[in-house]
Amino acid sequence: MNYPLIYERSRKGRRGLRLVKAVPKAEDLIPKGFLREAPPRLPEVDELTLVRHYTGLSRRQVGVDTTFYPLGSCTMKYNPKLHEEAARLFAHLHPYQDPATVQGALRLMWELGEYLKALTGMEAITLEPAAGAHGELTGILIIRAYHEDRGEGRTRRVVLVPDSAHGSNPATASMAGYQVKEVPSGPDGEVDLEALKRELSPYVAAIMLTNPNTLGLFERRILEISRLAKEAGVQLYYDGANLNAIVGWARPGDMGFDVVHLNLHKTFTVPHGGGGPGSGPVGVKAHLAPYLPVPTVERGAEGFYLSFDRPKSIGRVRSFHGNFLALVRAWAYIRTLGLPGLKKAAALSVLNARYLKELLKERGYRVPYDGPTMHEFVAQPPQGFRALDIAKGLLELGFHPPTVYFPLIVKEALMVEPTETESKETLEAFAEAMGELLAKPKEWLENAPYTTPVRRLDELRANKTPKLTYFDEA
Amino acid sequence: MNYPLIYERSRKGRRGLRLVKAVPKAEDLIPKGFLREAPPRLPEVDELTLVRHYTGLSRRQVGVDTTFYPLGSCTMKYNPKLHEEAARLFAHLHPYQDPATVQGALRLMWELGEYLKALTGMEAITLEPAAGAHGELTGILIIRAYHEDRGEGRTRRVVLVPDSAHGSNPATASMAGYQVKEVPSGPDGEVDLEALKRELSPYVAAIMLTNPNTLGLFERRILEISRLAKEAGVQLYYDGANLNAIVGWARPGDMGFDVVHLNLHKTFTVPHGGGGPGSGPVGVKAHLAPYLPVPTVERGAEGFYLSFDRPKSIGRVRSFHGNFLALVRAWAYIRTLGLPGLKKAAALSVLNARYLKELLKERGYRVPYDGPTMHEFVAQPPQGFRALDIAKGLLELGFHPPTVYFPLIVKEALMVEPTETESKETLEAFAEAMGELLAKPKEWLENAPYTTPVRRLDELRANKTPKLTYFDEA
Amino acid sequence: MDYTPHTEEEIQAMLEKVGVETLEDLYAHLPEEILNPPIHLPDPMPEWAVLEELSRLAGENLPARKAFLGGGARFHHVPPVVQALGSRGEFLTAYTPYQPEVSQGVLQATFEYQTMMAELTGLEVSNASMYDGSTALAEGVLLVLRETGRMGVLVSQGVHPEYREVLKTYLEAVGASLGTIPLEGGRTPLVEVPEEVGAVVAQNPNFLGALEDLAPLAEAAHRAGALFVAVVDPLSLALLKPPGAYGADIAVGDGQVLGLPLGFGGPHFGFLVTKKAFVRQLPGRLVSETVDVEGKRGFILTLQAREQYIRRAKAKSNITTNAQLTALMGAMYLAALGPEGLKEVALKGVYMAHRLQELLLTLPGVEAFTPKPFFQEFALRLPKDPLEVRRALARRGFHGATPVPREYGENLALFAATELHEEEDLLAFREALKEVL
Amino acid sequence: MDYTPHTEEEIQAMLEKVGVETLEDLYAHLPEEILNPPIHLPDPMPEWAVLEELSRLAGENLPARKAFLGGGARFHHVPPVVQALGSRGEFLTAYTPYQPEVSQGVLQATFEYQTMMAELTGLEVSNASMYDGSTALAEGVLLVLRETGRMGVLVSQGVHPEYREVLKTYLEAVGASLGTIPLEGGRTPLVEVPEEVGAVVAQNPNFLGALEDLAPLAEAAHRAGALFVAVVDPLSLALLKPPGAYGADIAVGDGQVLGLPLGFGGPHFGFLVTKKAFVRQLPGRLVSETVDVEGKRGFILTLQAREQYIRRAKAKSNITTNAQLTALMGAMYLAALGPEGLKEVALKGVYMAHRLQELLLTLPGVEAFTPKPFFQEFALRLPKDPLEVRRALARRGFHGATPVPREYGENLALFAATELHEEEDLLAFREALKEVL
Repeated sequence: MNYPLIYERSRKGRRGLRLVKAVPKAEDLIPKGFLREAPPRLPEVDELTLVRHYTGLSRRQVGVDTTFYPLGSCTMKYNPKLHEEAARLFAHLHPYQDPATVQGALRLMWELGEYLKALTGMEAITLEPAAGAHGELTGILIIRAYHEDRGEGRTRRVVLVPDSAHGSNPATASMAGYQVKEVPSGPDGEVDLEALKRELSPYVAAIMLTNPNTLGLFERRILEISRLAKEAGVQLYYDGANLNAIVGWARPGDMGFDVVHLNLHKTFTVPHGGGGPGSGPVGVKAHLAPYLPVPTVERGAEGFYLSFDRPKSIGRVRSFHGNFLALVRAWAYIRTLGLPGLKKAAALSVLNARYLKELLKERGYRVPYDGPTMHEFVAQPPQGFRALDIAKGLLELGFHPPTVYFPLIVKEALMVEPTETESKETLEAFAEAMGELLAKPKEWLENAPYTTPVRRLDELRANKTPKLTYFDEA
Repeated sequence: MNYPLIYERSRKGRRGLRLVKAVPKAEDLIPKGFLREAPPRLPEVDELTLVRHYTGLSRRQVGVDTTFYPLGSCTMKYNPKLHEEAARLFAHLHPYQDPATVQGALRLMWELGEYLKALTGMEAITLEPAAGAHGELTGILIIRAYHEDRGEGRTRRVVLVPDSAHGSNPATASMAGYQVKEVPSGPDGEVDLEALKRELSPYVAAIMLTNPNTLGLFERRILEISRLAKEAGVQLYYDGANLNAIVGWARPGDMGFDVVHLNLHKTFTVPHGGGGPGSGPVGVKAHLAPYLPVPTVERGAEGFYLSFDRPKSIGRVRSFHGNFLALVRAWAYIRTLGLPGLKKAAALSVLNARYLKELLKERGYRVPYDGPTMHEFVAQPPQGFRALDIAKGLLELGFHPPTVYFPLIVKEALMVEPTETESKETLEAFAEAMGELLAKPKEWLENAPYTTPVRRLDELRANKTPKLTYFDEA
Repeated sequence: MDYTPHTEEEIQAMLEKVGVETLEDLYAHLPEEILNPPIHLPDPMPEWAVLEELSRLAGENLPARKAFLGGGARFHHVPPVVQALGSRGEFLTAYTPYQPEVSQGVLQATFEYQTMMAELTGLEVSNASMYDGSTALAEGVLLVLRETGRMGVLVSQGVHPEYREVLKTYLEAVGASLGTIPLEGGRTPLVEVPEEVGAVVAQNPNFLGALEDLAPLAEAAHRAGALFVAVVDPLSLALLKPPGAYGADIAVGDGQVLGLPLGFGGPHFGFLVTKKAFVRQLPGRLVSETVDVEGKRGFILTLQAREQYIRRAKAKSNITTNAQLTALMGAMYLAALGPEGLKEVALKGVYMAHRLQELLLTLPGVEAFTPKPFFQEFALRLPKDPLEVRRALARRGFHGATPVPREYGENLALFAATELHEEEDLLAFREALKEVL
Repeated sequence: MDYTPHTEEEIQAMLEKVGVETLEDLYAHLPEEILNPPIHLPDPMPEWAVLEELSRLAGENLPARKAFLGGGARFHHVPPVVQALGSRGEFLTAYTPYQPEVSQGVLQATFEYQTMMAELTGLEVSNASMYDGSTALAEGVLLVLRETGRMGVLVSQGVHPEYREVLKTYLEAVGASLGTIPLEGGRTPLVEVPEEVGAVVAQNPNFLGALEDLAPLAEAAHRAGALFVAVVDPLSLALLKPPGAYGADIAVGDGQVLGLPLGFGGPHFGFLVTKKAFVRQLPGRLVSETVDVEGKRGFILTLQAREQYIRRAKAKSNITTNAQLTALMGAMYLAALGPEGLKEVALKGVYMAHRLQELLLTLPGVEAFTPKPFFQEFALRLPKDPLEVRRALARRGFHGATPVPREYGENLALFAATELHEEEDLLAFREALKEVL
């Protein structure tokens, strides 16, 4: 039986929330020409129906709260319930209140900025970007402004990204008007240094790296890379998606990176919310500080304030002051753990991934770049098995699968990131399930899952004749 | 696969919440003789495991938020989410704070008392009782104190209850030291007036009635009953479980009742919480006010205060001041609806029940006392069907069943109370399902349900060899 | 706003089906004299206005986050994780789990609760909860009277005075007699237990906070053929000898200290734990493990013949609604902390309470009353009326000095400290108290 | 407290399995120079202390419950039912629904969201959300530039100045040019659209609150071969002609007014709705209905070839994380109110805003600036610097007078009223404003 759409639960004339007692007439207030002719077709449901609908939908959904969710590069760690209560404390502040009435909120932002600078080894920061990719764009625009300011804007038109990079890296470079060039990975899974050298030139604006990279490998030659970049006048960009592996242990700033974006919804426990909202602060070295977006939070004699005084700024990247309630959560996380807690969390995220890697190898999975992997690793099923079928089989066994088919340089990739908040026995149960799948009949695997709310969906149909709204004729 | 117990998820030495940084040593503070030798065997889990465990358990549970739940005499109506936020506003008040620092809380209690008095037609009230049955005990003890005060305590030793009464009525009378006598129902399902007259005597302390009664029928001769009671010096007790049918339309006080208890978790939307906590205020007529339990909330020149000045009081029935956070919810409900809303809600609870009764009759169910039923009615399946099987079959079809095998005067009883917050189409879908069940093969019915988290359980085994804790050897 | 889904058309169609014309007609058979009484209630309000008014009322209170108030309820941390899990809609809006196939959530959580309470108290069987500590005590004593067939009860003055008042109310109802053992030096003395006494009751830590060695009293009770009922603070049992270990046949108490919001006194939950031998006298709900038709483990309400809806006048109690949800939240709290975490919370409070006493005793005119060792609260004799002191403290933004009833002595007040207090909090409080004395 | 479950023994066993001795060894291959840098952070705290510190910080703010502030975010009721449903753990802690079999909750809710946004705007296809209104605008304009192949953009000064700033940042990145249409009399005048312009952008109600008839401008845009982008207030669309009806090819805006907490500016959500013809240029996620292998209806992410994780450098945008949860809460809000409820909320605010203007215009030196009719906010010219006025009002416990950038004129400030205001609130505010002017 199909789970009903809220529109299918709707009944003409039914009312839910009523927030207004005496309703003024539209015609008395607004000339008819401005008014819509027919009301929007919104659902008409009572409050109990609303509650049942969304409660039921949530019961057709898994999350970290229900299930092990080892998505590579997504850092699906536990989101403390404390943080939800923390965010509620700041729910009712307007972005345009008098700054004297939001000193607590501004102080929190300022303090968080200081913590993040300390953890990344950066010298200035913006909390404005709303997500990782938004931070990437901000960071690359800062680099662009820097080159332009130095008169190299017209020559430096290329951004280098490794072939193992997140898709958002090349997409960001494109959005910032750059040409993207891929740098191949070496046989050890790290950036091919010789290839990189060949690409470095006065035409290159930036190199975007994730470290550890998407194979879970720390770029051991990072200091040489950053030296080469510096010599070539190239800015080094750090994609913070994988910071969880090293937070507290090593800092992008010390590695020679000029710009860092952070995903507060990965490393710093802001819940993913089914795909957002997140928060993507960007830290920079001092030479890039003049180009940060406005406003920034500053501390002055009269307290904290939003500063717009940054003449070389790239401008605004978002309205208001960023995803503030996400910042509250990250602040709470850092203050709860402190440096020792953050370092322990990072180390255990690595230990969990290494341990799970061993367990999977014992069960017949291959790890093509089997170096000293950190918080994640990329495995392959044995010959003859498809990553997709493994994923769907896992669903049937009650686990959320790893990221599949990424990074692109590994065929049938299963990119596994267990995170530090998972227990040893959860990893073992997962490995057990992964092993079990290899013993299943081929047909069983190809048709899994069986008992999920829906089974394999017709993706082709959705692509060829997408039906994108209830009223859409498809 | 069994859903794991929290004890089965426990690992020696694992830690969840840590609330203390520097832990003092027990031996330095407390002599060894007072200390326990072995720690209590509590679960040892991390916070994520805790969250997964209870989130998973909640997904093995239905509630009004997920499912139509037409339990007769339980009034399973929608519990507004507003009320949860309302209760949070008062979370951190200590019962022994200086009264000057809890004027808002005391005012809320006082106002709620006024509203409930207005709605029941009573003249004094206590908000102390923690549940309906607790209110019953309080009410009957008040009656007892009244008779004792008048020198009739020794003679009036009997409490009359109709044979259709809730089990808590006779149980309460017993707890209050009374002998219980049942009064039969007449052929119309209402109290048999002649039988009642026969029982009325100087030995009777009280009559406990639910009106409408558990057959959903309003006792039309209530004014005569109350007149007879008054003449016989007998106090009339109103069990408020079914007040939802008439709230705003008619008042127990006007019917001649001397004592009323209310179930705030039925009529006034306090959530049932899987069986509690609730709240059971008791209203009385003026002649019984001297016997109310202490403390009561009073309004004085200096504000609101808790009064202990009631020399003839039955004493305390609970520590502190009752289930205050339940009172907040009831206050919010009454203020949201006002009198018109309450009356509309009551009338629609009756309309829903009447409508559903017609639908079930059309589908072959019998209604033995088919008078002008109100918010609930009692049906029977056709000959040859067991109420239990109907209930279990409903579970399979996604509905919570009605109350079964109650009231005792109807065989194979299905006591249905849909409440006013259910929609017409929900009632229709339920009736459809009820009809469908009668067409199922006998074997299907006797073995239902099939796809619930567990199927029919071995109750006999639980009774013969109960296993009441994880460590219990059963 | 009345939360009803009906449209006007639906109401008309339904009225037609049931054969009446208007909603009023549904009440036509009620006596005319009582129909549509004049009732005065405030006008309905949209929900934002309700919240606004409630916020106004809440603003008339001074919440007592870091309070030093004691007396059977204390300020402890209320973990957001427990609040979040406990407010899941399925737990919040379920009824008593009479249909176990779709109620395994509440049933299993209750089974786990029963296990934890049995472990904490060192006894065997816990029911699914009572309203609060006071009614748990009353029901526990009634259980003993049923079991022993005696009608006398002896209760230590160390038991919370409100609990004793509630006990008195319940005992008068069944005609049982209640005697009191006065405290001596802040502790319960060993007394002779007369033959007619069925239940002997004491509290540990007692109302004044003092730890008691109740083994001799329990033994005396048993020698006289009586049973021994201990009133306990469940948090203290992370640390202290459980009542089962010093001879208690029944342990009762209040769960507020297990991470529940104070809520101006409720709802919390009461617990009642006893020995397997008495299970058939136990009031209230009980959950047992069992199996389903496929052999799968499941949980179900059991021994229901004890209960009112089956046994009616012969039931063990009239209790039906209990404190299920708050009890489950107590169990969540216990699971969140575990044995070590709970012990740490207990210890920190003990430490801070002793330190607080030390600090307050430096104030002129303040005298110790509760003997050491105590748990997380203690009584002091103040040089002034505690009611005045409490008010004067509140004016300075501090909550402390719970007035102790006169029966214990003049000018006594309780002070508490918990895991939420640090040295600087104690010092600030001492300064405030100094100013008001 | 670090939320890790590992016991010491487990860590040892795991280290052994992976072949290293200590946790430090896991980092042994990192360059020594960068390992273990000195980092100064405050000491860890138990969660109650974190909450206490946050409460202290929250206490340094003056929440603005009944504020009169405008400027693209307003005080509206935040329904508890939406908050409760939106914070269900499954919605909160899920990732992007890449595994549809176990993500039907988020996917179906998104499909419903897409439907509601299409209905509100009178357009056909909504993506699953953008970060906020400003980035939705920027992405909407980039879509147009891709579609038209032109590099010129013309934007009305009536568009929120911060949105225009963000647009500028995004357009500079791709080398597009941005021209502005200055307001005339508080409204956007009809202008010629030059040939190189691909996108014409205007806002309705505009930044000053005024309603605009944008049909002529849209027509002018279309005549010039450009597309028309409307920035809209979604709440206003309960009442006002939808952008699809006056020729908009794209509608964008911010969802805060749909019952989301202000949260000092975020997270809210941005929406981006367009015609089916442009769907393959649409940035961000899209959900389509489809069927599973058994023919059962299901929902799935579709047309993913537009997105960065498939298309990389050729993607339509780099967006990945969006504002899924807040967008779903916006949809819940729309469903909770329905068309009538939403219209009532819109109307009440319109009424109160006009009444507020009327009242404030009685104050000496205060002049009207926004022409009538406006929606729920309007600008006034004050006799004083609005920054000072805002501060003086705050000192009296009122929040109002959002300063308007100088480009619109001197001493202008925005004032708003919504469903949360009643006559007495307006009167009290007028008194306060009178005092400070």
